[in-house]
Amino acid sequence: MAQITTLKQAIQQLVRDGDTVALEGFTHLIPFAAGHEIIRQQRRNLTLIRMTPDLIYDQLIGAGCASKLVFSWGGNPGVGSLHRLRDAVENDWPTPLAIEEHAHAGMAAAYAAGASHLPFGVLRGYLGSDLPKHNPNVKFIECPFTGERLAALPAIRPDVTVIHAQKADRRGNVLIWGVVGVQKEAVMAAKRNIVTVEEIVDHLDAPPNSVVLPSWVIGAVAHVKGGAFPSYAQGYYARNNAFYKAWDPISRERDTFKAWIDRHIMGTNDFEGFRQSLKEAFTHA
Amino acid sequence: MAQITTLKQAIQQLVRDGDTVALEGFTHLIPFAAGHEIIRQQRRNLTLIRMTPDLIYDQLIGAGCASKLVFSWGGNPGVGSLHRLRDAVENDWPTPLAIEEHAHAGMAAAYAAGASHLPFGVLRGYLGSDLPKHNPNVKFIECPFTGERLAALPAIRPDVTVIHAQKADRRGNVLIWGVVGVQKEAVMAAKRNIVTVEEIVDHLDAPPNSVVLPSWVIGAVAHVKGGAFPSYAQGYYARNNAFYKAWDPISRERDTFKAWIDRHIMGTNDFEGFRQSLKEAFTHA
Amino acid sequence: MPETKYTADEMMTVASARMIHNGAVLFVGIGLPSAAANLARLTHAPDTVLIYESGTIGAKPPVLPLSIGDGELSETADAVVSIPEIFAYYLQGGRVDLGFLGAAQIDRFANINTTVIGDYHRPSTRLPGAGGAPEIAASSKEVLITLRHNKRAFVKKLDFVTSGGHMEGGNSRGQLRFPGKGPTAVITDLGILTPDPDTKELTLTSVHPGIAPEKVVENTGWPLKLAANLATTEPPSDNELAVLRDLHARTERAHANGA
Amino acid sequence: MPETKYTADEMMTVASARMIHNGAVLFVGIGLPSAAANLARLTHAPDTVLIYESGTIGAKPPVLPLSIGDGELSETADAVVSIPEIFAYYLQGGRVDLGFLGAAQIDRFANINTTVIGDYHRPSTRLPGAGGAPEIAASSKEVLITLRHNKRAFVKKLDFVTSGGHMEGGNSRGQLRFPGKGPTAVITDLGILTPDPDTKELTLTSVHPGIAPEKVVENTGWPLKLAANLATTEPPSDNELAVLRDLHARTERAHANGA
Repeated sequence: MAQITTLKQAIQQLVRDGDTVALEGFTHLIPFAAGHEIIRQQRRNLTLIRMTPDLIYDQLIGAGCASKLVFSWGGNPGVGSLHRLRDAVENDWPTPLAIEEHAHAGMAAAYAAGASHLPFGVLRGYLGSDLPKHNPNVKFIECPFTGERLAALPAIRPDVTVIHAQKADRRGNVLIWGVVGVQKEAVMAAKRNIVTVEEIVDHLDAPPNSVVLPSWVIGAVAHVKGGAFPSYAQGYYARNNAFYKAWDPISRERDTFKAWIDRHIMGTNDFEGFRQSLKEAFTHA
Repeated sequence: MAQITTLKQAIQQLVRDGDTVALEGFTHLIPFAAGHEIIRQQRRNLTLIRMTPDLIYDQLIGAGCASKLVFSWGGNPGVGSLHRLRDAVENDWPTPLAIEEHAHAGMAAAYAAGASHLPFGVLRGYLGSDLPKHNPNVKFIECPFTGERLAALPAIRPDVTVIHAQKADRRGNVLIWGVVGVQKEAVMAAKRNIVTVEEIVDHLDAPPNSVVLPSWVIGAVAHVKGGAFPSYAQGYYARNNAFYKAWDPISRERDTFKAWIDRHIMGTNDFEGFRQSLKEAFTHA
Repeated sequence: MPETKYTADEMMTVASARMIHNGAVLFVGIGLPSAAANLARLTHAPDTVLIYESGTIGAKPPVLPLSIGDGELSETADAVVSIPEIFAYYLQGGRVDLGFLGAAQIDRFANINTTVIGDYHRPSTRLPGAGGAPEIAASSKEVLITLRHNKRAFVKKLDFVTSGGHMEGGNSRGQLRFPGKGPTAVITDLGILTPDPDTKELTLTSVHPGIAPEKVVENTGWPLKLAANLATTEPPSDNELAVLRDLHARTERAHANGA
Repeated sequence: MPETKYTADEMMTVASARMIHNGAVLFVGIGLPSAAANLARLTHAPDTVLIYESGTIGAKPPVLPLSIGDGELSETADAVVSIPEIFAYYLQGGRVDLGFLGAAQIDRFANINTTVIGDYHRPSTRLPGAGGAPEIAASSKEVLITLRHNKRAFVKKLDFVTSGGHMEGGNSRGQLRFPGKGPTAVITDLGILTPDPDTKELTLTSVHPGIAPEKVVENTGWPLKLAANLATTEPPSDNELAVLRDLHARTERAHANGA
């Protein structure tokens, strides 16, 4: 049964040093507020899983939270590289970062296997690719009926999955709509989970067959309005493309990055404070 | 791209003698009208696939359309046995019927594999059951990572899948809601498919993330109002439980069954005629 | 205290319902299990989550469904998912506390048969088959089974093992690596049987009021063991009976709709 | 006929768009492929079905998305499905006519690299990685690739094969049992290359107006073969240019929204 709590408490209770953590949201509903809170609480040695480690993981990696990254596409979408990710991989700054690299289809199958509590996922994948040469977690098996060779990956089973959703009701049932990515699978695959939401309502009013995660599969629900900024929440606010572009110069050098993190994340108490601090910086710029 | 046509034409063009045919719909949206049209057009030697072969398959089997049945639960829900199915299996009447028997979880995994164009599906299933002793299509494989023994089934890939849905738009996009069962998978797994619908509308007005089958994965769409009777179509009409109960005495003996089929299906031109004929029988009873 | 009249089926349903703790996530079969689950939901266990294999999660049907996917289930559910998802993400996903099954035959280790009586190829009675039962029996954390008690049902050897209970007894279920711990109670119209903690053999632990233990033994196809501290089941309370009868009456009215 | 001015990127986008036949089901990568696919949709191929890996099917974005899952895609799509479903049921399901990819490096058999330049563990340039590309390249019925033409991109040997094209050439792709037939054209800012029917080696079959074949050879890291009947690409029409520029202008305005 979902506990309705604050984001601070949820991260305190459910995310531990050394955990394998998945923050999912495929360009839409990226749980930025939760990522910031993990930085604020200075979690260390995390294995971070995410299909598309964009700004949120650049921030976590640059802030020294992670020792390993499992991913299938790493970039600032439409803008360029993730400089903090590259600095960690190439120069061990601020700490060394191991990587395990996949293709999207492989991670999707591995998440679905995790949600199904199967030990592995199967796909017709990685054909002709060099990825399996560098990733011992991609094996090949034979179909017991046709003999066809198929890729197999261990199921992804994070210690904690964190997502952002549009709505929860007061019992903790969660509704997501629009681009739903791999969020349902990531939640169902995890041992523990946290959902931040745009709003908590009396009744979900979910349309038939929409993506509803029932209260009793949810660990903690925290109300964080705007918690997916600068990504978007369909029906609430659009993607802030300007922030994605602004991230490139902020993150390019260690000192500008550190100054930004110190001022806007470590120097604030919560996501509301972060948004306020960002607005002030913009006004006084 | 879906062709919008009549049910008669769709069955004529897309269902052939000897085909492997799946008529799906899990208690909800069972494509009865399409089943009747297959009987009317006297298809023979079909391999019928269906998780829950209830009245619709009792009718097809009794009418002599089938030579094999693949299923996981065969009964008249809440009422009792399927007498025509039993007569075919036990007494070869009107023709011998081979059976391949599964559990629901196995057929669900095999349909999902079919939709994914994988050669096999995997599940933690059939544990401790005698079913695999009688079904060579259940094999056991080992997880390449953990060594766990898991069940594997060949993907279900019907020649034709037939379903009934609530709505299509004029381009042939299809919307289903409520209990959606395994219909999406059955359609995506099949080489050809037919969808009968309650209504054809200008715009689907589908809620976000609802079950929409895009026009270009659909073969034929036919407008058959009430085409799921005596099962139900959520938002249109309720299940006709009385008909399910009435089926038991009709189907118990060969002669009453034959008389019913001759009068109400072979003696009518289409589903509208069937409904009319049934109403007359009821009025004059 | 005035004696309340009730039927053996009512006693069985009430005794079954009482096994369900509030808040449990139930994967429910149609028929007696569904009646018991809904009785529990309408009495002592209002927060019970009912899952039917049609993909309806958190169904709160106003009447008992005749089939496993009736409109009453999807219209009152918290979520409705596809069949592949209900089996993969929910049942196999280890999220079901209690699987609740009926059966045609059961053996002393609570293995059940819903497939055939007699030879598989030339059965004397062909039953509906497995449905969701083998995986409900395997993957639910615990399993309840309810069926009427007689020698045709409680047999020494099953004609067909559809769904595994405690297999050959002892640790044989564990050795096969079933995810769930298996049947924890069998509720009949005569009493309640529970597996011995070590041998896993079904033992009569409670008889319903007015039922002699000998009658249960006579109706069991193997030499049934009786618990040392054999209890007598509490009879249905007035409230349990009233709610159950009301549910059945509503159901009958709803299902009488004509062609 | 008055000469219309256009850029090399515009020529590349227009030439790419023309490769898309009306009604084709496209699995589209972000960037140039997305621009070309939308240009096709807004000109000669209005019934083209655009699928983005975010699960948006039949997207009709009014502006070019900056990311692969922008709101413009889901709000205009015929259907929005989960990531596991778009990859399993649609792409692996064999339902995609045309995969449309960009690349950082390409070799003579149209294998592509979007992972690293240099050594995998100590790369000189770390690229974003695979994303959906390996399976788009494997499972789409045909594959189009578009990238700018220079010697750093058109290399003799890839530093890393992210996505398989025609592998070692000849029938080597077929032997590996790729479901789709692989790249059928590579569209650059200088011309169009297509695989030789037998050897599968990329051959220059068309140069864009004003581009000397020698210039294409010079910008290719292997001895590029020229087709005997080397064509010159039709320049962008006024309409193609107008629609493309209008699309880019709308996109720029939409993406300028502030913090």
